[in-house]
Amino acid sequence: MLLEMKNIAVNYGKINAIRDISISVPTGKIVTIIGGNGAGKTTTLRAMSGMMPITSGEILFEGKRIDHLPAHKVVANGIAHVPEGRRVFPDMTVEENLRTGAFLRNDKEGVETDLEGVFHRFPRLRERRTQLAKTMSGGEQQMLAIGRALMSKPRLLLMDEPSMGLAPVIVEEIAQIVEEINEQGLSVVLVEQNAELALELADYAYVLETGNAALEGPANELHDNEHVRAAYLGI
Amino acid sequence: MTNFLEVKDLTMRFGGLTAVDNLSFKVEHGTIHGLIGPNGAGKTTTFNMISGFYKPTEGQVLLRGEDISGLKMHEVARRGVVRTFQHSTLFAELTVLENALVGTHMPFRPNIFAAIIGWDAEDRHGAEARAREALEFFGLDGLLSERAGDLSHGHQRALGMAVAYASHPDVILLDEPFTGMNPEETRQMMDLMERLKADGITILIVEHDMQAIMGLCDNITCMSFGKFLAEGGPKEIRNHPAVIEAYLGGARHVA
Amino acid sequence: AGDTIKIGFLAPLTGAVAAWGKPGLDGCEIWAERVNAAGGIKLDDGMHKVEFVSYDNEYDPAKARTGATKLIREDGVSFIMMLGGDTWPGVQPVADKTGMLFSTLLPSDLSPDTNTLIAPAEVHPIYNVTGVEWLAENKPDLKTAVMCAQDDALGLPSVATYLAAFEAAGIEMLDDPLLFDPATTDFAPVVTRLISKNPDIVCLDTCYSDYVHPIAEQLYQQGFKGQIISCTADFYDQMIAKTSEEFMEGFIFQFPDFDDPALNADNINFTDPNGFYAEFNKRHPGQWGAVSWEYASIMDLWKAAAEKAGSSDPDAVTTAMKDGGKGAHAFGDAAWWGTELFGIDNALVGDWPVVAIEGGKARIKGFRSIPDWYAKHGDLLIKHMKAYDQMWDQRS
Amino acid sequence: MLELLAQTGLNAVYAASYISLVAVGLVLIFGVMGVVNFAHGELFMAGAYAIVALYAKMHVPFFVAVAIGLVFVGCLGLLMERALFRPLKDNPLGGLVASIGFLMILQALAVMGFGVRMEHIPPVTQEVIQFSDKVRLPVARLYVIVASVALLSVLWYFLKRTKFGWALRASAQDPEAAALQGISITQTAKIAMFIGAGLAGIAGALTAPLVSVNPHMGHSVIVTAFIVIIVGGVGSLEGAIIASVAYAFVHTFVTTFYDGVLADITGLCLMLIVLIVKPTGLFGSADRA
Amino acid sequence: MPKLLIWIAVLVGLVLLPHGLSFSQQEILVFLTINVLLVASYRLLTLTGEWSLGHVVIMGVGAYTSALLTKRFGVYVPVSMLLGGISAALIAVVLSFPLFRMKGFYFLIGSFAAGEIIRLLWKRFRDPFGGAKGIKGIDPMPDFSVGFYQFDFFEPTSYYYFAAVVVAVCLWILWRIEKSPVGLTFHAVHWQDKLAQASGVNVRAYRTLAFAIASGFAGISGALLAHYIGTINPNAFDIDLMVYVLTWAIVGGTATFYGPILGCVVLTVLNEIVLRELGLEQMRPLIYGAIMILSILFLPNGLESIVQKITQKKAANGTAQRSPAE
Ligand SMILES: Nc1ncnc2c1ncn2[C@@H]1O[C@H](COP(=O)(O)OP(=O)(O)OP(=O)(O)O)[C@@H](O)[C@H]1O
Ligand SMILES: Nc1ncnc2c1ncn2[C@@H]1O[C@H](COP(=O)(O)OP(=O)(O)OP(=O)(O)O)[C@@H](O)[C@H]1O
Ligand SMILES: [Mg+2]
Ligand SMILES: [Mg+2]
Repeated sequence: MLLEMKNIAVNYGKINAIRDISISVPTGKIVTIIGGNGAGKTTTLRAMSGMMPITSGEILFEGKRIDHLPAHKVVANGIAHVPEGRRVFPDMTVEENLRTGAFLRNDKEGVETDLEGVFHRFPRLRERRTQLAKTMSGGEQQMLAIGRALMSKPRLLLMDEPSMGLAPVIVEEIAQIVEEINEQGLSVVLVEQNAELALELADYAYVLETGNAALEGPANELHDNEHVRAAYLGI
Repeated sequence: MTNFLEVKDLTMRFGGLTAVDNLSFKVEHGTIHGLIGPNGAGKTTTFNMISGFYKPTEGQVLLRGEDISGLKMHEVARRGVVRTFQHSTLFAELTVLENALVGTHMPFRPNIFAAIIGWDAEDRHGAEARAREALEFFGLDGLLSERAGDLSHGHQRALGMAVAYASHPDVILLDEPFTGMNPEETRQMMDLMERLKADGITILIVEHDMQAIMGLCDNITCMSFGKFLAEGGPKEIRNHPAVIEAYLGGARHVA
Repeated sequence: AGDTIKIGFLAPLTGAVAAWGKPGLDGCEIWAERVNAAGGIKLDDGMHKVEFVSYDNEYDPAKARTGATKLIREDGVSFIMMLGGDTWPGVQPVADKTGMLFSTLLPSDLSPDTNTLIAPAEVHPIYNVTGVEWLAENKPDLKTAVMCAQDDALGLPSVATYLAAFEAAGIEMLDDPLLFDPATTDFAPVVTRLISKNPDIVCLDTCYSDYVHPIAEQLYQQGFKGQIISCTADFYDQMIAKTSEEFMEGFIFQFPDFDDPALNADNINFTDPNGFYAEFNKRHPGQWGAVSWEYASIMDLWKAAAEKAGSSDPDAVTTAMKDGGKGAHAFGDAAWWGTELFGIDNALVGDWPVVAIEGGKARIKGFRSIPDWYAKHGDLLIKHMKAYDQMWDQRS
Repeated sequence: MLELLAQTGLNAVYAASYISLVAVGLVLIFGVMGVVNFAHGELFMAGAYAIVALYAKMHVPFFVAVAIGLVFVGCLGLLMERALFRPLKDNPLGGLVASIGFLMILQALAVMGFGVRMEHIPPVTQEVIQFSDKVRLPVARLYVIVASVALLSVLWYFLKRTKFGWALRASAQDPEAAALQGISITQTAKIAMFIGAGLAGIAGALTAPLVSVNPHMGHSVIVTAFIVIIVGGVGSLEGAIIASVAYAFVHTFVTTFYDGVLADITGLCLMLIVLIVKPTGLFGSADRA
Repeated sequence: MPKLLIWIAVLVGLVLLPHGLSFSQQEILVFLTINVLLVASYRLLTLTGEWSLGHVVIMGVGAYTSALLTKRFGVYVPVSMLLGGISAALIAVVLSFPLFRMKGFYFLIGSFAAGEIIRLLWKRFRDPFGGAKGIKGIDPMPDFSVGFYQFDFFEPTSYYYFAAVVVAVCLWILWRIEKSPVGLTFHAVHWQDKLAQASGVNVRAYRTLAFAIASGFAGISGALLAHYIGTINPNAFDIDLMVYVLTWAIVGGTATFYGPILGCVVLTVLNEIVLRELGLEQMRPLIYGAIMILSILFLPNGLESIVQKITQKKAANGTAQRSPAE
């Protein structure tokens, strides 16, 4: 197991955002979390990357506890997070944003190669490498946020609704990226509203409902599950 | 009525970058019109120009033949063109009802002197009735005194539209109303839009969810790199080679 | 022994103007200890101890009004000493209603509207004429001058006074007085402008020590070698340290150190100036200045009047104090004076010392009579005061 | 006349030097912490009092005293970060109020420790560089100029060329997103507060022998600093430095050729004009919809 | 009817209040009453999300206008007070042209600069403003009798009754405005000016309106002050007082109408009465600073949050956070 979350609960003030959730991410696999609005998907990811203090439970990364660590130390273990709402650095250029993603890396050449790789995947970003991030369009910022996460060369990638606001062609590109990096041995946790896409990409899936894990199982099994089909696939 | 809302030779430049380039299209009254295009094509920028948030570098926006380009946002709104925003933009600290009440600003323009001495009771009742009506329309009547910022994502999007609807608009501009919604919610929202249309409201919509666009729109304009690319009904657009090439792709994951 | 006599001290003790109040209160405490140790104040009904009741007015007229009310109506003081200035007009209605006797350090507060306000310690800025007069007599080859001042209620009347004094002495002003904002900290530009005219004399007006020091330092560093005249030179030893003994030699100002032997002369009415000075410096090292003794000197005057009247009643003390139109000023006999300038004879005016720095030490060069100067040149003073809107009837 | 211009120019360079030290510190704190540090002038004052205590009273060598002053005031900055700004990080107005409270405390402590009157500091050096009879630069002022240029250059390098600088910029723009890139935001906050406060402290320490040191000396400094960072565009270091130079020159020349009060009015009007023409200052940038 | 009973009790309390106080406390009560209006008007401005540092200078505009009108033209004092308020509002409208191009921190400092320029003008033009010394001998409110009560406006109690009635009327108007659709629009402009614009709100006009109304009431409070102490000068309206107003508002809390008023009353009583009575006169800045820090650390939502907890009633308008200064 690369990452293990055991019986996690998280509160915002008095509100229980998630109550008792356990999630395991095996090395080299893609795990997806689906669920309705406010089910707690974002909160779960935030707890994983240390952005949200947990109230109970424990989180292990490669067997080491990381739940008490501040976000920047969690990330240093090799976790990258594409946050909800993009959160690009507004007053940095596209290229600076991408380089910030490689903040903890010291291999200069590797960084240049990866930068080239991101530009290759998203030619738009190369065109606009000196444009300030805040003036980019919604979808362009989303590409930038994904590119930035890739720049840290993570072992585990957390993606919060990466397809949001992207044109269908780019959504395909994202799907391809996820598959490719997964082939290179990277593990991915994918949170998606586009459940169809998510279940197709993932190996294993969790369904959250109001702060609890309602269902879990291999992705293709859940894809055929009655309840999932009705509630999340719109079939 | 033809030439209800017309965009004519619209151009927007940011420094050396031309975000919208000589774009023209027409929106018929009482229809749902889609505006699609790859990321960064200039859709939001076009919206910003129509709604008066940006002043176009060149070109015109004609509403019933009147040039409204360059007017301030509230002036455009008072001519009946109301917009929502790409992200959930609400009065987060106000209650749901209060949000909708702000939406009734145009039909029931408050008067400060009347308000102080209490001679505006009629207007206040009218505004509240209208606000409740709009909230009910979007199924938010059970949440009147919730803080808007505490609502779930879907409810927030609905509230955003209720605020727009409360002002009796002629045209609503919707920027990606379906982001962050699951298929079920999307479908409910589509129904509401159909009802708006039945009410005689014209809708101009930007969205990347093809299921919604194709299901809703009477007419679709596709743009790319700031320029007009194609226009037509959902069928034509779905099969338009240039649109597929620039935007839809193999459409493996889109309905 | 009877009840303790309470004296009100209503001045800024905190905030930016505290330097004009706090050292005065410190001086008064020493004064009270000494008087009480000597038995107190002798009135008709016996000996009374004195005690100061202070109220921090933060240099705000509204708080001064509150403070005056408290001191009079709740604490039952017999006399109130104030710094004056901005705070006086707030207190004035209280003074008018209650008839309480008040003193101020700033005679520009005086007006015929209130006859219970006196300015017995100093007639700022009129005494500045004595320094200019002395200079003209003793260094007749100094012919030209320039001046700078902070643009506030203390600076402007002082500018008018110096202009009158220079005109009376036949010294030519090379430039209009240079006004600077009270918040100024860097004086290099001011000094550059001043000495660009190559004056014989640079006049620092009534600059506070926070300005006098950096200005003197800049004059030194920018190569000025002429005469300097200033109203005050508190901590002049530090100025010498920052410049040189040679540069400061002959610097003229108006406030002697109280260890000056000339103050032991018989005509001086301040009790034991040397001892007072030593005691103050022991308790509050580095805080001595004009304010330190002025409030205490007013108390000397008040005590004498109260003992003469045999009562601490404000009316009786006032009558005794102004008896015959004469009074005992710290620097000698003086007269109640001021109708032409203030509309009322409530300022105590007499001789004033001219002080020069010689060999690194302030020395009184002589006492000069302010009324004598005024008799000769009063019209000039009034002319310049009018030009700066400083006459009592010009104040809005 | 030429000499007068030259001397006034030198005066302006000195003014620009210490103003930019203070202003850059303020910008840095605002940028990273997101709070308006009203106590910045009092940090300047604390630097000056460090010199009073160490150099004037305890006779520590001047530059040693300056270095200690820098560290001392830097630590005051750390204290503010830990005790005030960190607990109030979601509450910028709260931070502002807390900094006002801190200002009052620092002033009161100075009064309690040193009295209300001005302090005296023996001159560090009385040497003067003479360019001509009327054009002179006191070496004590040269120290300030040199220190300012040196410190700001080092800071410039630090911010633009090192990872720390990168981290500061990132956490100024979005602290949470910065944490996700592996940047410790408490670390950057501490560094920013230390440097920002330290710069104010060293400006106070270096200029202490040249100005009147009193508990209220911070007031005029912070007013100037506010004007400068607004003209430059809040959050912009370049802007702060350029605006400091512009303000110092305008103020100095108007003082010398007209008068000091007019110079203040000119400075304020200049600022309003810049803001009317460009409401985000010279180097500030507007946000997108 | 318990609500009516409460209001009657409050009224009786306010009428009896000065009789339980010492003379100097009565004086403080007068200034407190005036400051309550000042801080309540400040809150109206903050409703639209802008924090100004020029508010007390605007108050000064009202004070100067009213003082000059009575002194120069013999205008009847209550009329000149009203005119003082109106002129403060007009000045605010003029200032709004440059200032409302700015937002957030820029507005904060821009308003400070505008205020400083006005103050420098007062100092610079000795005629008619009296320069740095300001104006003194301002006509007091003329005494009069209402049959059962003889007003002698030198007496703090009399002036307190007068000021309290004026302030109460002003507060009532401010309250009515806040609770009206106009007030709601102010809130809306604060939280999302873009969306408000899209709803047809002329944001610029509303911000100006709030600024003008707030300034008008500040002007009235200035006039009330001027005709009581009889003197005003530029220093009385400097940043120090502004900082107090700001801290009253924030320490009190700005989510409710009464929050800033509560802050003003509590902090004034602490600073002017409690600390002085305790003999800590010269320590006040130190203690006051500490109180400010502690209250903001431990009551981040202001003193009003205590009241809210006690009454267990959520205030009508968003209880939670205060506005960020952006
Ligand atoms: N900052 C916050 N303060 C208070 N409550 C919050 C906050 N953020 C989220 N919540 C609450 O926590 C719960 C879980 O929210 P979360 O954002 O994790 O849901 P989600 O599954 O990501 O939903 P979505 O699909 O809308 O993104 C919701 O009930 C939400 O209202
Ligand atoms: N203020 C600006 N300065 C410079 N470039 C800008 C600015 N605003 C927008 N752009 C650029 O203009 C182009 C059009 O942007 P716009 O936001 O209109 O795209 P969009 O079609 O809405 O895209 P998306 O679907 O991703 O939201 C983008 O490439 C964007 O980077
Ligand atoms: Mg989410
Ligand atoms: Mg867009």
